[in-house]
Amino acid sequence: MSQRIVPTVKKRQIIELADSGKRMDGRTLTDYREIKIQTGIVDKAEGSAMVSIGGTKVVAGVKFEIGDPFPDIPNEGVMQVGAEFVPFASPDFEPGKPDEVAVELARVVDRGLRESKILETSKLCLIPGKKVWIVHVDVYILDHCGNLIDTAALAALSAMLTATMPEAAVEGENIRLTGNRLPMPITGIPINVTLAKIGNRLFVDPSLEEEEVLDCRFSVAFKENGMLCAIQKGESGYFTPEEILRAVEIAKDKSQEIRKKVVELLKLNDGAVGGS
Amino acid sequence: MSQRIVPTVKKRQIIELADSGKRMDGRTLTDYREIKIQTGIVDKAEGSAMVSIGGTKVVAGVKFEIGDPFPDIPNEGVMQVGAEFVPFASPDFEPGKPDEVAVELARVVDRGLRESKILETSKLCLIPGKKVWIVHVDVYILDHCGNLIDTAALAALSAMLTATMPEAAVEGENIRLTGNRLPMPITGIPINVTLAKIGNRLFVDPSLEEEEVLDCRFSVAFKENGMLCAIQKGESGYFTPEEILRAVEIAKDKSQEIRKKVVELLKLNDGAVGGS
Amino acid sequence: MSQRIVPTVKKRQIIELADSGKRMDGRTLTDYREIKIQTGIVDKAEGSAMVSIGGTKVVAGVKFEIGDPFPDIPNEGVMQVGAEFVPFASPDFEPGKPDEVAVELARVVDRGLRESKILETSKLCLIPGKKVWIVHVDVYILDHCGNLIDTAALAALSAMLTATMPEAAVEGENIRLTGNRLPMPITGIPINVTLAKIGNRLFVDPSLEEEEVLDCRFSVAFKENGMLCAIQKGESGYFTPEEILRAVEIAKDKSQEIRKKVVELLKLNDGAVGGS
Amino acid sequence: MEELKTRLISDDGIRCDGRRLDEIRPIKFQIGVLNNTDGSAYVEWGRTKILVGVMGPRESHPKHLALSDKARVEAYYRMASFSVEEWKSPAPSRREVELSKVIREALEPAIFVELFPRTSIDIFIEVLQADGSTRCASISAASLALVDAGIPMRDLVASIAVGKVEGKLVLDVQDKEDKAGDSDMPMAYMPSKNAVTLLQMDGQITHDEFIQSMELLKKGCLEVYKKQKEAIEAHFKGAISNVEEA
Amino acid sequence: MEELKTRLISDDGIRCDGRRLDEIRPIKFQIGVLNNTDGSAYVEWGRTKILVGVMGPRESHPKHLALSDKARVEAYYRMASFSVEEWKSPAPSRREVELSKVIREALEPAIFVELFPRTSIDIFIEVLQADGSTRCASISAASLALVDAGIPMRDLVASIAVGKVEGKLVLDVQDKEDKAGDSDMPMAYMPSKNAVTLLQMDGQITHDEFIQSMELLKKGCLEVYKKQKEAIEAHFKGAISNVEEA
Amino acid sequence: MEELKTRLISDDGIRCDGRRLDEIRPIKFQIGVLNNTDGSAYVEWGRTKILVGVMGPRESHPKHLALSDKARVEAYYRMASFSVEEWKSPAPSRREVELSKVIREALEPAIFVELFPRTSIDIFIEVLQADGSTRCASISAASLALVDAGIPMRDLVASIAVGKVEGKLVLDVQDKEDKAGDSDMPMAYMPSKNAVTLLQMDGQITHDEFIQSMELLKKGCLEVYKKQKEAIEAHFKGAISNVEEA
Repeated sequence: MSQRIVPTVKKRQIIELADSGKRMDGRTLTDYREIKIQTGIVDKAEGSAMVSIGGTKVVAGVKFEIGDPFPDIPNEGVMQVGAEFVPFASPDFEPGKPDEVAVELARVVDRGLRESKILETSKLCLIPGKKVWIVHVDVYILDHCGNLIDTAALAALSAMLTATMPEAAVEGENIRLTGNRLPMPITGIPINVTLAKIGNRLFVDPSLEEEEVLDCRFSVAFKENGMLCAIQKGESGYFTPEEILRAVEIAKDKSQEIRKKVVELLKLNDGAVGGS
Repeated sequence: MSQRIVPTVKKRQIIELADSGKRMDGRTLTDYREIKIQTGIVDKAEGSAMVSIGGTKVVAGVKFEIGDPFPDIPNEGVMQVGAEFVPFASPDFEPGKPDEVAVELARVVDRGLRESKILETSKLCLIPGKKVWIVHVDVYILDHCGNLIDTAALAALSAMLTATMPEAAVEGENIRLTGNRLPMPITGIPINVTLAKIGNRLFVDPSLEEEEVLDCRFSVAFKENGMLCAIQKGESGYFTPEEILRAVEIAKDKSQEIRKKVVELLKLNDGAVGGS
Repeated sequence: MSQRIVPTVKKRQIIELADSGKRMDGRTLTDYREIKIQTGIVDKAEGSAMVSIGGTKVVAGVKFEIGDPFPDIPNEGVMQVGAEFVPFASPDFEPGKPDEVAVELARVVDRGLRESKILETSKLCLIPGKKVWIVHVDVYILDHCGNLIDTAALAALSAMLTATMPEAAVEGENIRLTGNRLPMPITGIPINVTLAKIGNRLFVDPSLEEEEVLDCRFSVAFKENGMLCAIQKGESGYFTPEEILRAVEIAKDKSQEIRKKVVELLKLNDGAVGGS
Repeated sequence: MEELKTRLISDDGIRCDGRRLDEIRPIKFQIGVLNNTDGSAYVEWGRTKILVGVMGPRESHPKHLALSDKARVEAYYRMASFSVEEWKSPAPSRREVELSKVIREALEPAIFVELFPRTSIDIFIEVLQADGSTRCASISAASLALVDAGIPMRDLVASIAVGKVEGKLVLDVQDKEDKAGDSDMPMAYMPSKNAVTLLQMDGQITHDEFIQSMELLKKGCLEVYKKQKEAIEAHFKGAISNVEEA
Repeated sequence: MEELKTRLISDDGIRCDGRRLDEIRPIKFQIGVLNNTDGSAYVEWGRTKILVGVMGPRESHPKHLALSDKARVEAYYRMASFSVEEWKSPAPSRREVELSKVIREALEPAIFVELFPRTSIDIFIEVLQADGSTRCASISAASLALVDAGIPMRDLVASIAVGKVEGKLVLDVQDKEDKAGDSDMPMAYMPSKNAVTLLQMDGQITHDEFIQSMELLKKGCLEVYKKQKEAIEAHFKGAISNVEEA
Repeated sequence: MEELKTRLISDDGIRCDGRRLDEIRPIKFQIGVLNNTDGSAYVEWGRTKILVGVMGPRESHPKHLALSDKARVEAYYRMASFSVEEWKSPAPSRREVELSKVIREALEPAIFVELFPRTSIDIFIEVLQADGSTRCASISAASLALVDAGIPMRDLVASIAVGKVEGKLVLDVQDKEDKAGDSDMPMAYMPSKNAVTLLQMDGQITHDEFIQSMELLKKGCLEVYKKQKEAIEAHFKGAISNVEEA
């Protein structure tokens, strides 16, 4: 049976330190850890990115596959987001265990991309009603040092933004790949920001030791135009409505800061992709 | 390890009481508990019914889906029966565990419907050899207080008898739903009757406490014309051939009694559906 | 937790006996146990064989099914090899447990057949790019007394060599079975030979008690022209390169001996099938 | 398809089912509806119909999952195969797995879990018919099932969703509004603790709309809360009159 | 398809394989055919071929499944992928799961399970070729494998099926008759105890036909029982002569 | 497809990527790259990219799998869904199951397992990009991850493959050569023990070619071994300079 004595002591320390605006690793309550983005690391994928936030590391890959459309949207391509926890990412992951945490992570990353409507799925149709491109976006958690959601969302986004798509020539019922690459039909840079509540304080970008003692978690994604496009409260604590309003305020600022960083790191032409 | 001391005492009581023709809940050996049928409770389904026998409660739903025919009967629709144990139905059900009891239940309910040939599957063909209606009949066990087979069979039957089917217009290879509803191509009211053997006595419609001490179980389905259309002996005891002949006699009478009740409760036009 | 005291004693005995060129069951180090092959035992299969090597017994069956080709080889049939451990074959097998040993066995048997290219898959095409024959070759381990790989490989081979294939008449998109049988498009008799290393000695065709104490295992398949067509080292010990060269020498001789036996037992026309 | 093109909100702010923008659907809770559970509840929420059964506190199984300092709470949200437009396979979907998790996390803060170390409390939810807001209806009904099981609670958890339809915020979205709408934002709330235990959002809203939504959600949760309390009162009055009859 | 239209029973009551209506197929039992089991048997029943191996009584695994007052009996009925007309996936089908259950329930009443508390007796059945009546053949052969394992039995369980083909009741249906026929009714029976341990029926028969079927089934089971006893005798004679040779 | 018809080896024995027949690809090992493992390594081997993490020795879970006289070693070889030409489902394929087994058997002889009874050593391998010889790269990198975990080793295990392409034996086959080639023969080897811990072969080669291949494989393994040692040296030099800096 799990023991919770150490976390209780740790929690007290974290809260006390926060009273003077500090954190165990020296950050302020609203600081992110260092963010690194490396794209194109898997050249067999149509897009890929290795992203780290502090010690947390996630790799994402984008692959195209020809498949069937959904019957209710016969002329649109399909985006499928998956999340896998590589067992070496944390001593707590067991190989092969289906995990609600992985399912939630995949679905939160999915919603951040999907609801912001950055992918023009109508441009992924090959033969209307019959064949479309399936875009697989898979994130692999390689190192878990806290804040998986933001890291995974950023990895998926970076892989998508730097992906290209295969050109297909459609003649009747036949689909032939020309070998050329086309730009991804993508616009926008939705950014997810996660905060943890510990005691009655909010911590941006929680570290693993903060996550071990948190009360609950709040994630919100913003589009470049300031629209909110996904929210997820997590874990078995609660927020007051006032705390949530405050969390959204903080996250809005942080999302702009990170978006700037992404534009810079990915050398995005600000006008072409997701002009803010 | 399971303990069987209480059941032994209970079994003796049940047998002694049966010697004077009585049961723990006041019934005679051939009485059913109260039967209730409520249809149309899930209006998103093509047919549905909530059936209770005493405290045992089962909900059944019928859904139509377009699918492929079996290669050996290319011009006939397909009926698929499933059974799910909702974990709140009994403290003994575990969520997600595949269970031979559920499989047996589904297959016995299936045989009762299938072998009585009440569904004219030839009327469920859309494009011969290519597309047919798949009729899903799923029973969900909501409360297990004994005699799941009869309750589930009655729920499935009631949902089927009160279902309608979608009208489809077939033009070449295209299938278009008109939005109209057609009557189900169904005739007949097969009724399943279950008896338990405890000691050397037969108990119609066993309750949960009777099931906990039974030697074995016998289920037989009768059509309205008196034909037997399915038999299943269950559990690890035995019947003498004479006991089985007697069980069939009793079940034949009970099946007529219950059929009358079904006709009455479902307000069936006795001539149109399953005239006896 | 597993105990290894008995094996240690047994291992010493086996090694000491081997010093005088003998084995527990009276064989020399290079003797196979008795090999028996019985074909056609399952006449519902297109080919079948029951093979025993000593007490180890494996049944293999070949079944034809119409299916889709792989996209990258659209005009070739598909061979699929499976291996199942029937739980009565050994007290150590548990029913339903997916097992890396079964997966390895199936893949080693598969490679022995596939890499020797005995099956002309181009003759298994029905409608180019659309429909081909899928040839299922399944081996069932019935009795495990050591050397499953050689026994399973021999069973699969014997079933394949004595199989016939259904004649199909293709008219446009329609495939009709004529009811006639055609010879299998097969040539060649690849033979797999397995040796165990115990101490620093090599034992051909290890028995179960030898397998329980072996350091490692070496399997190599030879074609009738002397080509090597598959190798698999197994278990957590090691060979020196010199031991491997010696094992290959021994296996080459043994493969010829066994091939002769197969030709004799299956009454193969040496010229038609796999002339050496 | 044609149906979706017709407007969902009339010029005088009346929705397709006759409700005002901030009006919730008819909600009917029933407590103590199952025989084999420690507590149960049934809810009809518009056309949405859900059964909830609670088992526990009881011995954890397998034992190594037990927690030394509190009860282990699990929720299992499942949809019947016939509960939705298209037949659904009974195998749990990823959506059902995620909803089970957020529903558990919405309910656990309300339970005095520290009173029952080493035990399990299992909340089984079966959606018989789904017409939008099934997670809200599940959480609200599960609160009542927990009360029925005699499990000490900090407060009831009331839950409702706000959507944005044709540019307007509407309370308690039904399926048709959800599919045609621009966003869906469910919240779970313990009024007496001012505690938000679930908050999710799909779609796109402005910061201002978010702030307004939070207000509307609180109002809606209070209405649900009122109905929950009425259901409890009715149930216990029934229980007392049963005692008197005996 | 054409084949099915030809009559399966001639005017003088001879079936398509030359048998009379109440005649069983050639049945050949063999006992003690496997090396790694506690008991085993093989049966060829017409074209049907089945191997049965028994392991136990042995320690239950996992332990919490053990029963305090008797042995836990499990049966595993499986069909080889090549045993039927169409290739069958090795994953157990729902039919195999149900048959495993009814076969276990047919055999358990014959075993003195109360002599072996806390142990398991596992009966593994592998159908190598299926040509009708595989459950009957499995039960009959498994009885012999249990005897071979030295497990004390109340009686042998003999099993056979009656079908209705072209309006006539026929004993021991083979596959072709089963598929074209109107019903299939397998029974398992311990003759010396007058105990029916399995009874199932698919299809449609009248009450009178049911009564006649029961008689025919008893007759058939007695014939199988005789062959079972002969197989035991032959096996133990063999065993004794082996001893004498040693 | 056209590409495959072009020759893979030029007249002067130069391969399609510019290598000589017995030349290995650029290999870059990195040790200690992960934060949550006991040991880790990353390898870029041509275009092949693999991460390995080692957990252990640690308590076996579940406990009944523990061995009384040695550590239990497990390897998990997995390919990322985007690591190959066609998207791959994350569910482990039969190929991944077999490779996990042979990789474990290639590494276990190098580990002093008898020093850690009742514990588990888990080796997790994630292939980020596959361009041939992934099992060789995995084994070679896993050796370094084991060293990084401080697990006592008899020797490093170095691994490489020989293929037969257009009639010639070539060292360290890449994907294009593997697919067009006639055979693939990977070996794992502990040079200081002269111990072959993995040997597999697909395809067809003569006995003479087999003997030559063994020589070529030993040569190749020695080159990999050299690179492994350099990586260790670089890593520990780094570690020492880190200490000095502190």
